[in-house]
Amino acid sequence: MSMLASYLTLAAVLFCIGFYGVLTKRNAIIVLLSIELMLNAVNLNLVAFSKYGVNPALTGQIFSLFTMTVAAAEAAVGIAVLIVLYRSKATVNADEFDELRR
Amino acid sequence: MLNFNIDFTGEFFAFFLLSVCAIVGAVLAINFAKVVHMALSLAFTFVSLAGLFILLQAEFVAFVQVLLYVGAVTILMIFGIMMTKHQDEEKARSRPLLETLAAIGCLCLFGILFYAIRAASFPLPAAKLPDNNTLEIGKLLYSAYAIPFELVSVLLTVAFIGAVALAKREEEKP
Amino acid sequence: MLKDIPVLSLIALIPLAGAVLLLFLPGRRSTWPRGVALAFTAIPLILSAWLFAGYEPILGGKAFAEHFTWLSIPLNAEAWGPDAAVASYRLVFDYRLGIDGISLPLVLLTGVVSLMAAIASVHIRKRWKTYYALFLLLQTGMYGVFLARDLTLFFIFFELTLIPMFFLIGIWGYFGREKAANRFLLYNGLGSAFMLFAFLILIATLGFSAEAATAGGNAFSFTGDYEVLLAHLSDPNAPANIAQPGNAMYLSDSLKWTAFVLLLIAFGIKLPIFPFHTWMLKVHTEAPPSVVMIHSGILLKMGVYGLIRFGAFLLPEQLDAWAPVLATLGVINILYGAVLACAQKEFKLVLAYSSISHMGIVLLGIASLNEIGLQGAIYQAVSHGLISALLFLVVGTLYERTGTTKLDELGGLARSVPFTAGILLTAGLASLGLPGLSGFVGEFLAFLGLFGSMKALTAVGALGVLLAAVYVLRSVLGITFGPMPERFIGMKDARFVEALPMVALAAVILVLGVYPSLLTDLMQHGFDGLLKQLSTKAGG
Amino acid sequence: MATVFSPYAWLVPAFPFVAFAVLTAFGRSLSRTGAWLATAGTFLSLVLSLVIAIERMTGAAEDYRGGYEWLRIGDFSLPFGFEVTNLAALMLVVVTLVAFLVNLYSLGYMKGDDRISVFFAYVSLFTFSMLGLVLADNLLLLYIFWELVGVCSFLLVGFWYQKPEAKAAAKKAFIVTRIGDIGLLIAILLLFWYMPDHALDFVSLHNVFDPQNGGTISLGITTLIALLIFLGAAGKSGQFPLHVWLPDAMEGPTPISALIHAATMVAAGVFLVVRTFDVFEASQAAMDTVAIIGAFTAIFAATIGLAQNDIKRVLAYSTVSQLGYMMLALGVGSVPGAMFHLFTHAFFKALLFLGAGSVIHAVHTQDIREMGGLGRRMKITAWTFGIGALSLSGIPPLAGFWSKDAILAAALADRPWLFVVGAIAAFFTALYMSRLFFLVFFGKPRGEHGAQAKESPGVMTFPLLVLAALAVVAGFANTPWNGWLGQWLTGNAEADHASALAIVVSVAVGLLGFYIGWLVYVKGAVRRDVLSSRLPGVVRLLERKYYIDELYAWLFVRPLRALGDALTAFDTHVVDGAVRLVGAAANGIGKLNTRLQNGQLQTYGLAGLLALVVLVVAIAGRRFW
Repeated sequence: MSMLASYLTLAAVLFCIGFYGVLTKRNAIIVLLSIELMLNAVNLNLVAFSKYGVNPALTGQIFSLFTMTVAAAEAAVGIAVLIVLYRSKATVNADEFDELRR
Repeated sequence: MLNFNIDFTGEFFAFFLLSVCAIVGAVLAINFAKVVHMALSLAFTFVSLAGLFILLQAEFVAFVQVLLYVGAVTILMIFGIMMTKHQDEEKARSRPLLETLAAIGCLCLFGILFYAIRAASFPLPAAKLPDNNTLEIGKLLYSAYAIPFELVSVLLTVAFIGAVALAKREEEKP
Repeated sequence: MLKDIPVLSLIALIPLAGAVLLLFLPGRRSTWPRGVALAFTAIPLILSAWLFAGYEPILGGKAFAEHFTWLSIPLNAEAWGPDAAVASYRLVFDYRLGIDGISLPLVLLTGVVSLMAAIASVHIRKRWKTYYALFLLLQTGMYGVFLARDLTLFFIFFELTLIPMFFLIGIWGYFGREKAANRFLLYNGLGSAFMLFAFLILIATLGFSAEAATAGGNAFSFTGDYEVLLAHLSDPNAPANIAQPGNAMYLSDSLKWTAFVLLLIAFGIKLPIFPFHTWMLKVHTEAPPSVVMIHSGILLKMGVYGLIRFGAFLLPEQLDAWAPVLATLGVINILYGAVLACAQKEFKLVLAYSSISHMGIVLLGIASLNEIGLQGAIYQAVSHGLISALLFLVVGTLYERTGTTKLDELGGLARSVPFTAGILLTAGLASLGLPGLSGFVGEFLAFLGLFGSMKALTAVGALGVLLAAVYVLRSVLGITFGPMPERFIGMKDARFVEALPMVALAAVILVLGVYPSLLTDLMQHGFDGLLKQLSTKAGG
Repeated sequence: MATVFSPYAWLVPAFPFVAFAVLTAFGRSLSRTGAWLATAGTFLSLVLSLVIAIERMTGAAEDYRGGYEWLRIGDFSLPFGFEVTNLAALMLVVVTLVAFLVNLYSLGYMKGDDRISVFFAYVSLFTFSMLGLVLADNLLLLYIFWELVGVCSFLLVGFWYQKPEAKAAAKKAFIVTRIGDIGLLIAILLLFWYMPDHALDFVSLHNVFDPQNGGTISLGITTLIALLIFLGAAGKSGQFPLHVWLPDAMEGPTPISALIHAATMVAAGVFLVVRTFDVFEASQAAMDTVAIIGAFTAIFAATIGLAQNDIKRVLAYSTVSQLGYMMLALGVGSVPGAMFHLFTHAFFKALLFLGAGSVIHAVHTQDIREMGGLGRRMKITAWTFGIGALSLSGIPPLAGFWSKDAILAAALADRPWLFVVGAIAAFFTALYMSRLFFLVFFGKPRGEHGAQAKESPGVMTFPLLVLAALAVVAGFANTPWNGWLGQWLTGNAEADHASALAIVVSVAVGLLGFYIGWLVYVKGAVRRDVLSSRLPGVVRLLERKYYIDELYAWLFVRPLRALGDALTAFDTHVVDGAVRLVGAAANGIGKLNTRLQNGQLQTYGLAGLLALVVLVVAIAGRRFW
């Protein structure tokens, strides 16, 4: 048994915590951050497989780099959207954004 | 059952320490009352993860992790917090049903994932990663992954322009 | 000459043409729509009468059959495995119309009742054009149901009756009309879903056939053609009858049972069989009388027809095995309906429950599975159609004048409207099975048929005849006899346009009661195939 | 001599039918002409019936049959036809004669009614149906006419439909007889499936149940069939326990009571048993039942008749009692006795009813306590009524004596204890008839109308005279020393039951009954209330007709009503409730889903997460079972 299982378990824990945060946190910024946490858990998986996978290769690491880049872009746009929302509704509480119902 | 059959090597100790840090950071982030504290404890998790990346022989990724997450994303978030009216504290109006269900769902999901991990058998790696993998990554990025790399840069540009366009205060119409 | 024109298609589609024509005519006043509707309702009746005259029971109406392929959808051959010898799989929809001793009486019934209902539609006070267009559309559906000889086609026509009916109830009904219409649609939609499921089972098994080999290999097709299904049913070499592992087309016993129970529920809702009857009560009380004439007179009979046509002919063993169940359901229907009819305070509800009771007799006839009982079932269906149409016609006429159908608000009408009261009494007597009127013949034949196999059940069911006397007399005498309330003084008796369909229906009821051979002669060879199949199954 | 007229027997019912059709179609415009038309139609029938009867009496004893196929299903066919036998010929004469006289009478009686044409249409329809019943050559056709006469009876009982009592009586008449009809119907079904070739005609019945080729149908089934037929007959003929409708049926016009509820239709039950007598003969149990029910009904109804105060009801119970006699006769195996009594009873009971009608016409009440002293004012009515009453009481040499004597003699020969019952019933008969007669026609007028009462017009008294004559002479058709009628009917000279004891006893009880009546109601030797003061319970029991109606109401009507209400509740709450529950469930799920759609992303995410978990568990979990 290699360390792979341990890394994967850790990633699963982080992913679930992140998911929980996404589902329950009121503050939209924390929700965004929780999403980053989930993405990080995925990155951990990718990198762990890159080392301990059947065919170790750098592809996993490169993938994680791309993920991070996209995550950065997402964070930037997310914050921008939040600020716009904040301007119109004067709150960043996720449970007060119910535009989807309208 | 939880017999991981682990060799108590140095790598293991490092892993153990770092993973405890990561989990503690994440759990604290969920439980803190103040938004800034949450953001900071998540930053702590990100740093721990960077350590784990180093353990996994991904020094470049670890570097990017620190640079991007700790340096950029967290700071961005903190700016976001500053720019919005945050009541600092999570308000008392809790949603017990949602939280309970979310906890149950996440625990179930973790259970499933854990079961899958435990059930799967991982063959030993056939080869080792090249030692100088930062160099190798660089080579790969500019050869095999050149087009995705360029696309990502375009994406980033678009994202930043978009962010600016979105966040820019619209001029009041007369 | 009769053989040269597609008379069946004409019967089924002329009302549709009328409906289309109506769309181009002015609908400000009732004259035009009414005229057109009457004309286009009368033509199919005349054609059916012509059919009646030219029908020969021995031929079983083969002379009139119409058939061509309507749609042929190629199926993906690869899905069936890499068999090089297979050239094509096709799903074929046929347009097949036919007539035999079972459907012809019902077609005639449809013609008569529709025309009478059209004449009786004078009570309709608004939106004539829409009303008559829907009315004609409904007729196309009904004729189609009785004429179609293809499962898919039958289903389409069956559904076609639902839509106009929904609007007819929902727009022109009484106070609870929307609810009644909804309930009607929901129940019948559910029934149709069951029916479709059963039909798909049958098409996928019995409907599978290998056509002649072509240059590219074998050609296979799925079809809902009723004649093909019947042929496959008795053909031991048909794929549906070969129990072989890997034969996906094998119609196993469990599949047959599934299909049978589905069909029983589907047509049981329509019939209606207890406990699926509550929708009918709403329709009977809320729909306008002319629509109830159609509904009680014809639409319920589609359930009877479907049960015999598909339940009995395609799944005879299942029906045979379940005959006691059907008979028990029939007896429950008879007694339950009758007892409830005795307790109602609203005349339309009395009639609704009496319909349930009478349809129980139809079930008894079907359950008998001999020629007498089956003919009795059809006869009873036709006769109940006529009688209930007449009764609702009278109800409509009375409601026009008194503004109520509550039994305790009515009374003594024999004095103020003697003609209508007389017709009501006649219809009531027909309904309780007075010999000399058509109701008796159907009842008698159904009981006679079932008595051959299930004596005790029949005897219990015969109690329904007694209860029929109780509820009919209670309600009819309650309306017509007794002292007349003052507010009914000076009421006018039925106008000519109301009296005409009353007299016509009463005359048909009388003629069928005095000379039943008129109808039974038509059915003479209608059940030959089924009975032969049952006897060979029993023998072998 | 060849049968010349019998092939045209179908014309006998045809005349009244034509009259009915014409009256129904043009009735309103015809009014009184229509009434005459109906009478004329019946008269033609009468003439033809007489011709046929005479033809048959003079030798041509061949039974005639004719008909057509009514219904054909596969291999079965149900033919309809008519059959002229001596029995049928006799019944034809009885029916047409009484019908004609009643028609004539009604011309006077119904004069003022504005629905006179409807009345005559109904009467014509009834006459047609009754004649058809008589001529029917098979059980099914008989059943059809059987129901038709029932309907006519119903229509005529409810003729004055505005009276709530008439409405109730009509309903009761129809429903109670229907109970019997269902018995008959089931008997027909049984016969259809057990008879060889599904034959239902009387000739086949006769052949199959003939003791010589017995065993075709097992004894149990035979008994069942016989009892079911008897149930039908009991319904129609007002035998206990289905007698309750007949007295109530007196709400109809009096001529109708005479025609339908005394002379013809109620006798149809007896006729039916006679027609299917072979079935009964094959089963001793059935015979016993018929005899016992008959005897019981005879004495039971006679006792009720003692305590009634409505002139027509007394006669009605008398009819029930006399029909019981006929059944008793059949039960002891004497077809001639039954038919003979039917024959004579038709005349004298019709006479009594028409006489009662004449009285009612004059005094406008039916309560005998308000009559009295009418004998001086209505001589013809009084005399003819007296003849009828004596005939019914069995005073020789009137018709009733001979027929009753025949029955009692047969009973004595077969089962003496039935003879005793019959004799007691005969005593009661004489008693209530004398009570009725003396109360109505003797003494002083007690009602306000009694003093001004006038004799009825000739059109009403003529039938009375004819019937009175018949009530005198009809008995000589079959005297103990001249069994002509019995021989003619059954075809074989039956062993004569004539017995001196029977004659003596029947004369004695008849005279005794009449004498006591005279003592009480004319001479006043015994106070009238002697019985009611001594035994109030018994009198009350008789006045209330043994509480049978109340018992039935308690036993059948109320449970049915309660069951109906209970099932209504079941239907609306359980059956429909289940439907509504399904609807409500769908609605509830919809509501729940609406709550889920609160527009918050986190809720959606949660739903997604839970769904994912469920999905994974469902897919991955499959390997565990």
